[in-house]
Amino acid sequence: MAIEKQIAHPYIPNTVPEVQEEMLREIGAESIEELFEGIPESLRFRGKMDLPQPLTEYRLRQHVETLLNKNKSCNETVSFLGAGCWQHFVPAVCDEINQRSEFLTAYAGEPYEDFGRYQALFEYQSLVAELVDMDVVNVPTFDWAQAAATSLRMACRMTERNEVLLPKTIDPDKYSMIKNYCSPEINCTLVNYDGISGQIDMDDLEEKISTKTAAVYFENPSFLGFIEEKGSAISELAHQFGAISVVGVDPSSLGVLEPPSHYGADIVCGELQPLGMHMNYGGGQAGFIATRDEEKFIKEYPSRLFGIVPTVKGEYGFGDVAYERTSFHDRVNGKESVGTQTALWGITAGVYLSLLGPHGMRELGQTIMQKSQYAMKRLSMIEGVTASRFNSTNFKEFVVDFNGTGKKVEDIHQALREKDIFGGKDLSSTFPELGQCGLYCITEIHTKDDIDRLVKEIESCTKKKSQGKDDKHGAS
Amino acid sequence: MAIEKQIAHPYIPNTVPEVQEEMLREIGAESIEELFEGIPESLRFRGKMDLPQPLTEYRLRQHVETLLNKNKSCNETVSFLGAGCWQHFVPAVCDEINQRSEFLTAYAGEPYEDFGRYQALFEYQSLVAELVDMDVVNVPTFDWAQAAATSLRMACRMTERNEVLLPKTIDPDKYSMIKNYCSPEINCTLVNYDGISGQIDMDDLEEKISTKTAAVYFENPSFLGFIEEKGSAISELAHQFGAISVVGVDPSSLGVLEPPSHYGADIVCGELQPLGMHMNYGGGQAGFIATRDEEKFIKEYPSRLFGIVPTVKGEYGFGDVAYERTSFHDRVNGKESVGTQTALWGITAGVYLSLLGPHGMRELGQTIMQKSQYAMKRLSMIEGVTASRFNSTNFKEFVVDFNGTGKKVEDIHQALREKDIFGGKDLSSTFPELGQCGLYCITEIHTKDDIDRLVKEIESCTKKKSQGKDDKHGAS
Amino acid sequence: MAQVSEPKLRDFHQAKWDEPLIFELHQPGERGVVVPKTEPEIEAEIGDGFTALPENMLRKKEPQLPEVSQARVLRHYLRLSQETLGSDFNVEIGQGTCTMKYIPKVNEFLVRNPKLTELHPYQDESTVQGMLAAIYHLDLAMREISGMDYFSFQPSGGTQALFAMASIVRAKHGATGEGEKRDEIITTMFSHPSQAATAVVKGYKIITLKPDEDGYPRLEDLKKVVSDRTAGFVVANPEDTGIYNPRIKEFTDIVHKAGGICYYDQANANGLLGITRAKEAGFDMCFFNLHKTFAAPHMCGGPATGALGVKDELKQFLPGPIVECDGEKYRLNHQLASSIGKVRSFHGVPQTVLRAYAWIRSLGAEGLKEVAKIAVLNNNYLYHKVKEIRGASAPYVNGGRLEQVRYSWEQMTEETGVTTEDVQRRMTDFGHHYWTSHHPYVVPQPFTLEPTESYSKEDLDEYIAALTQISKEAYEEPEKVQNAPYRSVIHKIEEEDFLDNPDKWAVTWRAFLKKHNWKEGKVKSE
Amino acid sequence: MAQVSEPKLRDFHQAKWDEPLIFELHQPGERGVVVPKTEPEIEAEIGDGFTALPENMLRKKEPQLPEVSQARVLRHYLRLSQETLGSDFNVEIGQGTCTMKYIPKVNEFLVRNPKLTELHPYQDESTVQGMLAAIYHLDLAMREISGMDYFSFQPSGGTQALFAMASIVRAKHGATGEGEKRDEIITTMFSHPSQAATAVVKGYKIITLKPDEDGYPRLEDLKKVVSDRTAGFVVANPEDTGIYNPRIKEFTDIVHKAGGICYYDQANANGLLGITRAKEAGFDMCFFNLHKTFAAPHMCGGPATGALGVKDELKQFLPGPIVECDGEKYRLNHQLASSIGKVRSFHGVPQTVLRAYAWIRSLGAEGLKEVAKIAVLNNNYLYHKVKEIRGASAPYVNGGRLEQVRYSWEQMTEETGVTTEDVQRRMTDFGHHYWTSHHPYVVPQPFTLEPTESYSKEDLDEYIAALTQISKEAYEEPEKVQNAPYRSVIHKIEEEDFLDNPDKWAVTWRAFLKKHNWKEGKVKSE
Ligand SMILES: Cc1ncc(COP(=O)(O)O)c(C=O)c1O
Ligand SMILES: Cc1ncc(COP(=O)(O)O)c(C=O)c1O
Repeated sequence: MAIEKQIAHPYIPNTVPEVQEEMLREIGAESIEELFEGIPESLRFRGKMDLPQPLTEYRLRQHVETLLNKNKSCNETVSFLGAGCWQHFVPAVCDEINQRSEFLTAYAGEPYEDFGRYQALFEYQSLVAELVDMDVVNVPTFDWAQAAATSLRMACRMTERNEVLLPKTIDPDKYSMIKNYCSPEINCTLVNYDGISGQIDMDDLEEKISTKTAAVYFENPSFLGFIEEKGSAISELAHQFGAISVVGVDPSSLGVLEPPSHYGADIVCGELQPLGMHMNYGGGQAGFIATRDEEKFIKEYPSRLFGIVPTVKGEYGFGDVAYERTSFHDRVNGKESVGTQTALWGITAGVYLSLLGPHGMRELGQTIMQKSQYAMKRLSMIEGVTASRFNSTNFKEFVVDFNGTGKKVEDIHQALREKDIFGGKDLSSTFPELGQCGLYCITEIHTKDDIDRLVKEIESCTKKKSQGKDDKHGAS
Repeated sequence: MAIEKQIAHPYIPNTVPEVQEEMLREIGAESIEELFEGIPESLRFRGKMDLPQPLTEYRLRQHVETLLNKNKSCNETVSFLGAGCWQHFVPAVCDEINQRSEFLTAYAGEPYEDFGRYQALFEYQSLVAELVDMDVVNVPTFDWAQAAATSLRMACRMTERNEVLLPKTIDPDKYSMIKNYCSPEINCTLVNYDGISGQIDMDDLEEKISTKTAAVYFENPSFLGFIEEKGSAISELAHQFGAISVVGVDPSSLGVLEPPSHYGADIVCGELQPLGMHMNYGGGQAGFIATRDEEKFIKEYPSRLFGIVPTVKGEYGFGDVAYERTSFHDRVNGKESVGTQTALWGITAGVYLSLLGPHGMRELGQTIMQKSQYAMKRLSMIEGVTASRFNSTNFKEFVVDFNGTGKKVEDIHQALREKDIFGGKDLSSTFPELGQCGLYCITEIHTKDDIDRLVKEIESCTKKKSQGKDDKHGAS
Repeated sequence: MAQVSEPKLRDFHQAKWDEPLIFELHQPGERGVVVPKTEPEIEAEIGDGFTALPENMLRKKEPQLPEVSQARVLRHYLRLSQETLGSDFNVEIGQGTCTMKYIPKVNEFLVRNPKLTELHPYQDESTVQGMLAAIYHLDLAMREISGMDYFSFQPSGGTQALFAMASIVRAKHGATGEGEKRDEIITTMFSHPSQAATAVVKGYKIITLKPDEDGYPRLEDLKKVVSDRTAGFVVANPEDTGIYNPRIKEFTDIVHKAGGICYYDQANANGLLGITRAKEAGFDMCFFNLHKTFAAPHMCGGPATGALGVKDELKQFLPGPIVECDGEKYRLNHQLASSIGKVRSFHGVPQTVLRAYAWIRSLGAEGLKEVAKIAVLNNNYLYHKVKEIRGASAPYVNGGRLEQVRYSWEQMTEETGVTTEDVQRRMTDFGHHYWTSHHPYVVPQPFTLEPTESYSKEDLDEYIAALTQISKEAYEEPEKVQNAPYRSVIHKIEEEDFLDNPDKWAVTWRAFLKKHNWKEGKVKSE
Repeated sequence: MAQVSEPKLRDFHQAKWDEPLIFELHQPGERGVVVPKTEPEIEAEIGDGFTALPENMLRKKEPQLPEVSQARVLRHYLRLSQETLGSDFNVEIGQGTCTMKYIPKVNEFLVRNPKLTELHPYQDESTVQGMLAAIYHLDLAMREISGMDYFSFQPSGGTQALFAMASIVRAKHGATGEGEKRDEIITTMFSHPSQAATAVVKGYKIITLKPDEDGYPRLEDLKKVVSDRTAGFVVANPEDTGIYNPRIKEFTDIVHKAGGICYYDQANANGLLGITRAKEAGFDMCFFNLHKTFAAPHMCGGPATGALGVKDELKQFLPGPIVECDGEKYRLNHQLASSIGKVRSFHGVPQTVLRAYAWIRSLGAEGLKEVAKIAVLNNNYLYHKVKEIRGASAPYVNGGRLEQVRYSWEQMTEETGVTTEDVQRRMTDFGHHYWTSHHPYVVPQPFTLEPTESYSKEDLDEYIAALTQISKEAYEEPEKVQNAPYRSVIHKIEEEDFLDNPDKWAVTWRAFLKKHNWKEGKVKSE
């Protein structure tokens, strides 16, 4: 039945009755209904789905735009939210490439008719490899959390052990994902952090590590923004116990920070979203895993790994390296599982790195360090406010401690929102031991004005309200 | 000198000093400066242009978006503006195609490497040809006004005469363009219209037409929105005097209105903007010209005309028909001039017509007729308001007569604007004989709600203010 | 008006740009963009930003990324895009099981709106009401389509949805103390590899039901394997064969009786919309791939969404947060009692959620049903035609296919030596994509076609004509097929050893440079 | 890191889709979109909308447009797009005189903003302040670049700007009563055809100055032809040859002395930005093509902008309205005393104005000068290299070229019979575009190259390598060049008679159907 009178739906050419008849004739069926005979009547849905009336294209667009207009986006405000999803400069070329019809709608093609996709993903792998200074990088995973979880499972398989250690400063959401992905076979244990610096508590680590430990995982920068300085020591310790050092990294730092492979990491993983993806309400995430080019590592990847292979004419061709590892090849004995992941973001990250080059990545990192240090310095001048809460060096994010203001983060953020400022992530429920703290993010997109405005508004709302409070309760 | 330190500008690869040196060595020059030696010092500009500092991509985007945010667009309001540029439904596929890098950046290629562009423009010509039911259509001109002006010059060349007649209801801006394009060699004369119906005054036409008349030009719908009904009579009269009947047409009407070729038009021209172009503050305009497939017509086109031509393998090829006409071929004796016109809009119009097909065009026309009749009916119910001012049938636009309200159009529109409604074009200065009238436009995109809101707000502002007026002046 | 009546064998050649790798475009000093800079005032106050950094953490050797101007980067990737055969460009019916349907362009414009792209997932709920509304209303629509009670859009892909469902199975049995005991998950042979693979990740043993001679899983087999060790039953229906198991309700009943949970792989539900639902077939959970049935694009392989629906009693296990509505305001419910925890960061892939929402809004209830009907009509037409091609067959039951079929060239391979991989490469020469099968490789010389509702009869005829031509070639000049392609970006790949030999494989350019000195087609001998 | 050192001869093939004409895709009943509908309430009140229409005006026979589904329309045009070699895809230095430079992608995203696309040209000024500001600030920048006093962006292309300038010349002399008398416009041989052609439209006689043996127009010739009949002098400098006339100020002085107006065709000013200006050379008016020098895309040939600048005393003749600013608010000035009237509807092509504005903002004063310097460096490098190719030459003065050169294959054609048109087709096989010349055809076997600042040395070397290869082929196997192309969408076009014979030409599909019954390469014999 056509949707409107006898008129074919624009998306469904064979709604045309004459064509249907011709096709049915070929098939030798009387009606389309007949083709569903294999589904017993008892299972047939004979009701009518309660869905709104269909919209024409113009009205659909109006409707959805009206919906979206109810959102307030980060480029209509100044946002200091980070915590795993960051507002960065996205070069227009990245959007142009990932909006190309070809890349947008390709899927599981072969290296022949989808050659460009293979080359682009091979290049992506190669570019990230330079950034982390390792020889193997996978086709992207769902996100950093998934990359970390898979890295840990790889480590368990390689060591044939089933305990992993992670820092207590990890993003609780990421940890919940890792835990679920590891359970029931792998035990996850958190290692304490130093209350002053935030750094991993080496004593606690030494206490918890053992010959049962498959992997020690830590991040740089950490979830709370500071740089974990003792990478070498941690990796060495892990290696002493025959464990694998897994480091999660924000690649936007790698123009200025040492890559984890230089301080002993065996597996490096991280988040690609900073490399050319819009935040998309969290839809821009994609993860990567990198290792050395050793068979024992490669064999444990669940992901696709595109490698170069010559054609009969000596052209570059591409193909799946060690495909037999994958669940596509063996669904029970393959390594974990593979399916639709985040390939378009991999291609985009490749475009991004091609555009920035080494200088761009260095400038990016430096700009972020300068601006975030400026912000910390200025915020710390506000009475009762300390940034950062920890005395380590930070990259991009830092913990702003509001405890001294007597205010709740929630209230401060509410006040900021009224001034079109989105404060950082409220940590009071996820890191209760920190009291009233927020995780703030400064990237290259922030201006001095943005930061000064933030400082001014925090100053005014922490002051104003404390007066209000004083008024109510009398002099304190 | 590089823009920032030694760093190459992203748009200028050879800013790199080493490459410059290598190239200069090849050339045998000492410096780039040396290459400018041919320009005498007296002509060298040695000052510094007073231009703002360059912006990085992100800041540029912020800057321009901040600028544009000062605009209020027609999809944030309800607009009833038309008058030569109309708000229609633009299918997403039109945008996708005209944003494709290939079409966006191609230019003057040959039928080999730019084959797709030739085919797309040939198809465009062919699709418009169906709409107007004529066998020849050109690659688009700048806009309707240009198409009309060129049509008239074509007529003058064909008839070897130099007088043309046009209706007094023509858009004054279009007329100013035509006049300038025709002067000094061609005389333009306006023919009166009937005060009641708006139709061309046949008596006046008969009086003004003569054997010196090269062409009679009229439009359907006319600029003031009504349908010119006596097309056949006008064309016949023109033919009697050996003149050419030139008709301008809004193609969005041609799913329901007879094409001018059916009532005697020899040359048909019009505006393509309704066929898939956003308004773009007037940047969506493009004109077309159509004629019969007779040598005498073809030879007078200044435009490129793409025709089919076989290849050695029997493939469809394309090429320029009768290229020698053009100023590209002969700059003094060619027909008028040709250059960069509006090819991308031609391609887009082709996409649009392919998407709508005959049914879509019919529905489009019908919807517009229904909605605009509804609007006229409802507006006319407002005290002191008449729509349309003329008693002919209208298509899409109509003249709303506010004379009975005692208000100025200007003030009514100001009041509407405060309610986020853009009233139609104020005609009070361009058609002073009509007094306080506005040209209103209703297309398929308007909803009943939009129209009802308009009616309500006009009602309220014409009433409210007349009360205010009454108050001031006492009872009248 | 003219009309092509003869099925077309396209005289095709893919764009071939002979484009170097991006690293080969390196020109020291060039650059593609300049990032926003630090203001001089900040620099004056803070310095270079590195003083605070421990010396050991400052990168010493810059990453060996190429330096390339913006236009050249753009040109490079644009050329690669033309060398990629997106489904917008071809009659993409060769990628069976993946429901390659038309991706409405209007939806793509909708998701480019900065009111979506520039949202941060931790923004206050009051600032994202529009997006939450879209998520919520898609949830409502999905409930109608499936009969389930709640949906989560967090899983970013079918595989992650299957993993989430396996996690819920484990959590649910864990909650009742049966977690240890129930350690088996039952599936069928023609199900997607991710069904088994994700259950294995969750620590389950897999039991696979084999098809009978007609391609149906046997009820008797299920009865034999079901026990108090049964944690769950996961199945697609129809399976990769396109065969619908009419006794499915009996299957789910048996599993339920044994205390197991039944979950339904509806990655591809294209033949079922408005026809039959997960609920009536007795499932406790199901998922839909929004990037298949619901017209979100595949994007070279994600990001995507596996929309996960559960019955009421399993809601508490969902990965959170889920969107709720009090009739006016939308909010995020983070308080799911026994949530398995997140499976993907934040809220999944909201762009794809919006696309699916828009697609449903463009079709309505009747339209969705029309999709199913035409998808099945198209498939049966194709099925009828492909079976007529010399050397091709469709194993198992004759007839009874819904939206797709797994075919076989077994006979042709036996008679000519031409394999399904050869056909695959040769199809490229006609501008077509063609896929064989994933694990398990039960059907010999397989190929899997799924025409969806998006293709016209003429499109199908064109595809059939190409298959017919290749069959003809296989019988007449098999080497022609075996040495294909000729009209693609590259020629036939030769040394598969490059992919499986650790001394030769190269997953990155730097690894390649270390292992090979390959120029002009010469490979460095190790 | 590796780097390509050898200039590359690309193993190219263009996408070839063998795509029918859109009419051949007609399938009755299909459709591509549904337009917004009339609400039932309106229909109930108004009826079908046709009752009011005079019977003779109702269309009886529907237009014979094809009926095609949305996906198929999209697929069709996407395929055609791949069959088009946009400048984003190639080393587009072969389109001399057109300044094919890099089109920054960011600017394309800016012009897709609904705050521009959805503006109506008659909106109240208060609602378009942002757009007016952009226009105004581009005007200010253009003044700096040219030394002129006011700009109008109404002309949509260089040709229309030239027409507007010829109109101003006429209006100006008309205003002083000299309109009838001054009926001649002087130009030079190597100027763009539109200079003469548009002056002819305005009723002028054209006097053309021939180049001397070095390619310069002769001052003595000018002196001979200038008189009280001289209305104006229009010239490009440098001309199509890339040769800059250093005595230009003497030319304009002479014309001024005779009472003529001097107007400058700066369509392409790429080698002059920040180097030399119209003002100092004595011009009264000039125009820039924003789609050339200022990085707006060419869009297959428009829409575009010829930014028209005038000295103060000519302001009153400009096509209106122009944008003015009182320091705070922007307004449209419609009251130009002696305006020639509009030349293009509304305000020209504002998207292109915005692009040019953005481009200038991304470069600044120094950046613009850098553009000129690199454009000239690139051209001189190319010039040096092309002259070394066997059979190629660059007529006229040795050296002294700015941003482009018109070359000649005269020698090669004499020696091998291979013409510049043959080379043009053969260049296609290497993925390059190559253009010959427009009228006047003074240089034999011409080709015109303009490398702009956007291409790297490596790009130029690649283009040179292709020319060198073709020259080699011409001398060794001329038919190979003469029968080209082989790697394009189509092969060599054969029957030029189809283009010039009224019985055979077909500008539309319907005309084609009437005249030919061409299938399988057979042409109906007339
Ligand atoms: C039946 C079935 N299940 C699961 C999947 C896996 O989905 P995804 O690729 O999104 O991980 C697919 C995809 O091919 C499928 O067809
Ligand atoms: C010197 C010169 N003048 C005028 C023009 C005409 O410009 P347009 O093509 O925009 O009409 C051109 C374009 O090629 C040109 O190069």
